[in-house]
Amino acid sequence: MKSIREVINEVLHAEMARDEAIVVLGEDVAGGMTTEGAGGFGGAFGFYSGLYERFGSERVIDCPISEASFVGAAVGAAMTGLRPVIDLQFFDFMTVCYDQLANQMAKLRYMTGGQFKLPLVMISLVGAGLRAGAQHSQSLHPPVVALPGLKVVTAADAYDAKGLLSAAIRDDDPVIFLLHKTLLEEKAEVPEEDYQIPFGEARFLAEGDDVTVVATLAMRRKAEAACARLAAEAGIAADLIDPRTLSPLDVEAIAESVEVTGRLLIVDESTPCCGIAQEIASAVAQHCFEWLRAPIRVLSTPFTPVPFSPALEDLYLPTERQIENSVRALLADESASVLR
Amino acid sequence: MKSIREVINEVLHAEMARDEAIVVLGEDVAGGMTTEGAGGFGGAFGFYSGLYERFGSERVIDCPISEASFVGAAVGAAMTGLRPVIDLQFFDFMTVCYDQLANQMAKLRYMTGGQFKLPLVMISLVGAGLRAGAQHSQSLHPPVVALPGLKVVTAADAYDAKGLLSAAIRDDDPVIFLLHKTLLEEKAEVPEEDYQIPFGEARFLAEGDDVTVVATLAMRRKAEAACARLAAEAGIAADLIDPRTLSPLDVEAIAESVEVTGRLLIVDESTPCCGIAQEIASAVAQHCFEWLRAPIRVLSTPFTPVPFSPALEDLYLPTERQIENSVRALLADESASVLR
Amino acid sequence: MSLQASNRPTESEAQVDLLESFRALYRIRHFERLVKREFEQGNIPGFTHLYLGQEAVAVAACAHLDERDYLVSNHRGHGHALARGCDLVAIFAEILGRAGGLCKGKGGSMHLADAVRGFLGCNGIVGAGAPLAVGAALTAKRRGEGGVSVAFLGDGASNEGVVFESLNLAVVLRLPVVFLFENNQYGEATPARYAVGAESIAERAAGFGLKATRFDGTDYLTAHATLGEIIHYVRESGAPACVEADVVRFEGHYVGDSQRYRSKRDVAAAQAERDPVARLEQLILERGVGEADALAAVRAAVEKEVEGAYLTARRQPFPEPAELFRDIYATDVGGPILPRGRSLGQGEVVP
Amino acid sequence: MSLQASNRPTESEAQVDLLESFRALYRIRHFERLVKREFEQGNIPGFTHLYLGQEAVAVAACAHLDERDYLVSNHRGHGHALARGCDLVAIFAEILGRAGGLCKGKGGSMHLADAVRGFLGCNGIVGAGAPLAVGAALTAKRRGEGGVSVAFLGDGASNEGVVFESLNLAVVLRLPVVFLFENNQYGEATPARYAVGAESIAERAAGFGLKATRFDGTDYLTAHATLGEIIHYVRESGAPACVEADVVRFEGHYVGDSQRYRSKRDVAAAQAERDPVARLEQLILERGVGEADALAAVRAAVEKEVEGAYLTARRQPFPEPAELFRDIYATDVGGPILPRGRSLGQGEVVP
Ligand SMILES: Cc1ncc(C[n+]2csc(CCOP(=O)(O)OP(=O)(O)O)c2C)c(N)n1
Ligand SMILES: Cc1ncc(C[n+]2csc(CCOP(=O)(O)OP(=O)(O)O)c2C)c(N)n1
Ligand SMILES: [Mg+2]
Ligand SMILES: [Mg+2]
Repeated sequence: MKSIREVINEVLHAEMARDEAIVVLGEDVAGGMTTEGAGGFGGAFGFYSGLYERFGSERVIDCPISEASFVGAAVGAAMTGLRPVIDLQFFDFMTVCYDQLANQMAKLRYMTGGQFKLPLVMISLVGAGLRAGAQHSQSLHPPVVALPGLKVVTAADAYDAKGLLSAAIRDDDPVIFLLHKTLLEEKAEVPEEDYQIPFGEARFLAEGDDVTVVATLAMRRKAEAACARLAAEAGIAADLIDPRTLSPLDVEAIAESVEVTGRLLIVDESTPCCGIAQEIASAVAQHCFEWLRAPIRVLSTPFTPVPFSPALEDLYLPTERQIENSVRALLADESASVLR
Repeated sequence: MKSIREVINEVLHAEMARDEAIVVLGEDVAGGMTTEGAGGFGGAFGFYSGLYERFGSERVIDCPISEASFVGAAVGAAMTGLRPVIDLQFFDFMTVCYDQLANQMAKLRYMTGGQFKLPLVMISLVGAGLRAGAQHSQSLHPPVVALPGLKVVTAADAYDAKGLLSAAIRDDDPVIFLLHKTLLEEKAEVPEEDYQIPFGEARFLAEGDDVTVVATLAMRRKAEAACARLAAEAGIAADLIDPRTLSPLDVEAIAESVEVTGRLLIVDESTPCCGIAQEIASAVAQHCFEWLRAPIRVLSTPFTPVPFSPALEDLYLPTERQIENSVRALLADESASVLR
Repeated sequence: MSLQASNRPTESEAQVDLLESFRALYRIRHFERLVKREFEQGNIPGFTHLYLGQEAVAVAACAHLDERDYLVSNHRGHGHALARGCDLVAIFAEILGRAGGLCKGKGGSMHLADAVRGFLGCNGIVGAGAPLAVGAALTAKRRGEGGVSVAFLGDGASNEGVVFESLNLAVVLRLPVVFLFENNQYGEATPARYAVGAESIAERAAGFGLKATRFDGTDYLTAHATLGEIIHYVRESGAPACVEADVVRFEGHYVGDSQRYRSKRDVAAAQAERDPVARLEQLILERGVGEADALAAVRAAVEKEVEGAYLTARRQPFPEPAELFRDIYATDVGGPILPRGRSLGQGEVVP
Repeated sequence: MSLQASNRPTESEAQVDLLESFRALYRIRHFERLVKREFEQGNIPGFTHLYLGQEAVAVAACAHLDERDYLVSNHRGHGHALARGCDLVAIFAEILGRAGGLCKGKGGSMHLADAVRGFLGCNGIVGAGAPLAVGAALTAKRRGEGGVSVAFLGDGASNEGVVFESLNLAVVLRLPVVFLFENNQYGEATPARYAVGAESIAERAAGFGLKATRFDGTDYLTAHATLGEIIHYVRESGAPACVEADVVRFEGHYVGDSQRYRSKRDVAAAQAERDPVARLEQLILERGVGEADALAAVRAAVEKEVEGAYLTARRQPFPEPAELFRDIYATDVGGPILPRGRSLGQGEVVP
């Protein structure tokens, strides 16, 4: 059993040993530069532990707090032959380097007619639940999922984290690799050997004909618990789908499930306007309409910033109980479709 | 008959004369500072013509090319009693100041428990069609529509532009005011007197029971032409709805229309992932499912950056003909719903 | 544009009430110690960054500010809020997420704010406060009452693009803003001497065309005099300035940071030699301004005040559920307006 | 860190082939005149920014660069691409949006790029190229072959946060990058002397800890010598540097700009006195390097070459429709993978 944090670190060690072109750029990925304690930090979440000691300052590069510059530098380095891994601590900080993501990283290949490839990975954390306040708790990935040219990956357990990060690092396109800050210590069974999980292939965590539930990251973990209870207590069998990669997004897998179940619940923590749930709901409403037997349901955070107070943050986040209730309500919706 | 460009300028003159607290911040909103030609530019699109001469450098403030700083300064000024109008030339540049939009402007009221109000307006241009290339042609507004705390307004003709900008300037919340770069010279009948268009009230450009078409900005103008032709040539009567404000978004009006028509086409130029069309489609799929008689249709730009070549940009943008065809196809979809 | 190494107080030291200054420093000291203790015991939620070691800077700066002035703080802002005179109970309540907090519990440790005191708020985004301070200075200038605006920034923040932009914008528009860099030698785990490529933050800022000064921020009188001079200059001239205060971050970056990147020896030495509270205490004794028991009395009073405020704050209720949906907009609403009161995916919670 | 006013060429001028340099300058001159003419006649789509008046800078810089080196350009990049030796027909074809363009017509005037020449591209976002150049310098450093990276930036760009950040990052990481600011006195309609609060761009950069120099960019020999010195320094030391070239923007910001903010007199005076092409011509005549008819021959040859290339480019086809969907990703796809080949709202166009 290994935690997400552990496998991230392991994959980085293995990939950097395998490929000399990989460099790490970010704040405090070593830590203590110029002091005797150099390397004593390994990134804000320990992902980079031991890399500085092993690969040195030429490849594990602490940068000043100036995200736009080092994200841009990673883009320039990728265009010229390196394979940078960027650490962006909290994805709330994508706001200070969004130009380098949106107008540079995502477009430079296209604008240059395919002359450059940009093999790089940005690792960052999203999500609420740690009482980190409005500026450190967001799930701000829709604005990057929206960008053609980027790939966006999420991993909700150590198995996915290992296979997806390894694939991301070997991919020749820019990949935004997102983890949820409440899941870093969650442990899972992980194969010892190397493996890559291909992008664009959703994972079925449970299979069932009654209802389709789609969720990523922390919401997937809650949905797993909720679906297990629904199965045990009410005999309700759900297809529980984690798309894992949001770009490419495996709508096809969701559609196949909806064809059987006729009912879709999307549980999501990103903004409830122009977010991931809206993207999926829209795709299904366009392409799977004839299979739907009830209105699509979205269970998401409300349209508010993330509040700090534990009392409010607990209300803000969808709960296992709400997921259960939403599934039950969705099944009760049969009437609606009969009416037509 | 007045153009959008003209009414924007008129509203700014009138509002600045009315309220001393209004200041304008941006690049070249005066132009030629320190030279004898000071004031000789009036903004990249002429919106600010004559304001410098009339209100002086204390209120019409040219800023260095450093958007994050002057957008942030506008936020700080709004928190302390001024009512800034910010010019952001092209909304593609929101990427360099997204932090000030997302983490500051949108959240400071909430994070401080309502202690501050932020009366400010950002004026900017979106959209393709001028062969301006991938970095000057985007419709990057979904990432701000997604943010609770901001209001987002679009105006597709001079009538809306006048009433909405006046309302935006008088509003006590931060408003992102978006125009389409291909429509600035379009003329419309505009009342001489002052008026404000309330936010959250969609406008019906045409009324009809056959189909609901939703579109903003340049797509609304194309949809107007397409719907007129469909009515004249095929007797197809559409509800053509321009929500005008994207936040607040008048889903209610769209729902009322869909209740009658049972058919929805959304035409949109913003990114086709996590965009405006997806937001609307998702809302309708959740809340109006029982009224839908055919799959929702979305006609949008493809999932590619905006290409420069005229040949490709013309393919990139939805056309009037495609809107017509989509409406016809949507009406032909009757079968799908009968099948269920 | 001048870069002076101003280590000598120029202002008459007699004007400074040393015992009251000590009270202010010690209030921050004890507040932060308490926060540390309670955080470690799991009684305070979230992330928190302590101001221990930097107390003299905030107190000295605020000694020269009045109700015309604005302050913008950063993630390490407890000391700034306390020095500005924000209500002790309300600060604690905010850090605890209670209804009576400065921000109704919605902000937390990283987002204290107090509109009536011109305290525009702490900020969780490094450097993002700099332009806010520039904007407040624009308001102050237009108001014409001599107000100034102060941005508290770290050494790490000095490398953020928006901070550089703000320096330039303030010079170009000639606005009365003080960029006050508290150089506590680290940005998280990264030494300033590594991350600031220039000779110093102040020297780099001087190149932008601001008056810039560097001083020892662990010596209260020096801090008081230097900041007095700079704030006076900005108030009178209307032009911006930069000050760099050399201080030591006594603790880890946040409570819980194991600091493997930092030598324990150096930290201990700094705490012994560059403790602003101890230095001020010693000065008071040396100058005979107060006896040891006067100091003890101040300490006791402050401790009582702080502990009492904390207990009061802890008794406060959490915000009621409807608060989740309040304070997003000043007027009406944003987001989707759904048909007939349907709600936006938030499950059982209804506005 | 030193700030020199380097107006005297130090390198042996004999090394410079003046006639060939003139050819390179004049190629840009004629290219831009043609673009202006054709744009005004509606034959070139989009927005375009001319390099007229700045020709000497690009040519002088590229004279010192080789195939190990990288260049990053901005929105005013025709001259940079030409000086770097990109194919004339392919540049024209790109500006015309044709299939044979440098970027298959997908980039346009603001986005010329040429991977095989290490030309990482023009950029429509002011300042955004600076960190790209830093990244390319990182690659060059790791490769260890003495390569350097040059970022062409404007005076206006010098105020963007990401540019400041890049200066600092390059110093901290000690990377071989040259920040070459072409100060053409204006950013759109705003004079640099208004928008740059500092004494000069070079002086401000020097404060960051870079070697920084300013020179007259309308004098080819000065440009050649200064840039030679700086590029040599960066190549040898591996450290970054900044150069500020004083030039004059002969035309409006973009073709079509009425320039009401700028005195016609000043422009005329500048064109008379500070025309890099005319100055080089005069120098050639004065030194007897070439006669008037040698110059005329060069001009005629260049004009023929440029006009011919334009005509060739104009005969090229536009890209085929499928190009819309190509070159987004290097491997497989992104975005929604829809069931059974349904397409993503793009109407009749199918990939
Ligand atoms: C834009 C951004 N980048 C990174 C962070 C993470 N972070 C929080 S505090 C901090 C260090 C700040 O250092 P400094 O400015 O010196 O302030 P100090 O913590 O020393 O008071 C960092 C990197 C952040 N909050 N915002
Ligand atoms: C981030 C950003 N802000 C604003 C613009 C609009 N813009 C394009 S060029 C330009 C002026 C740039 O001035 P300078 O850097 O001096 O270059 P020059 O045009 O003089 O060559 C501006 C403001 C932009 N493209 N990108
Ligand atoms: Mg610090
Ligand atoms: Mg310029």
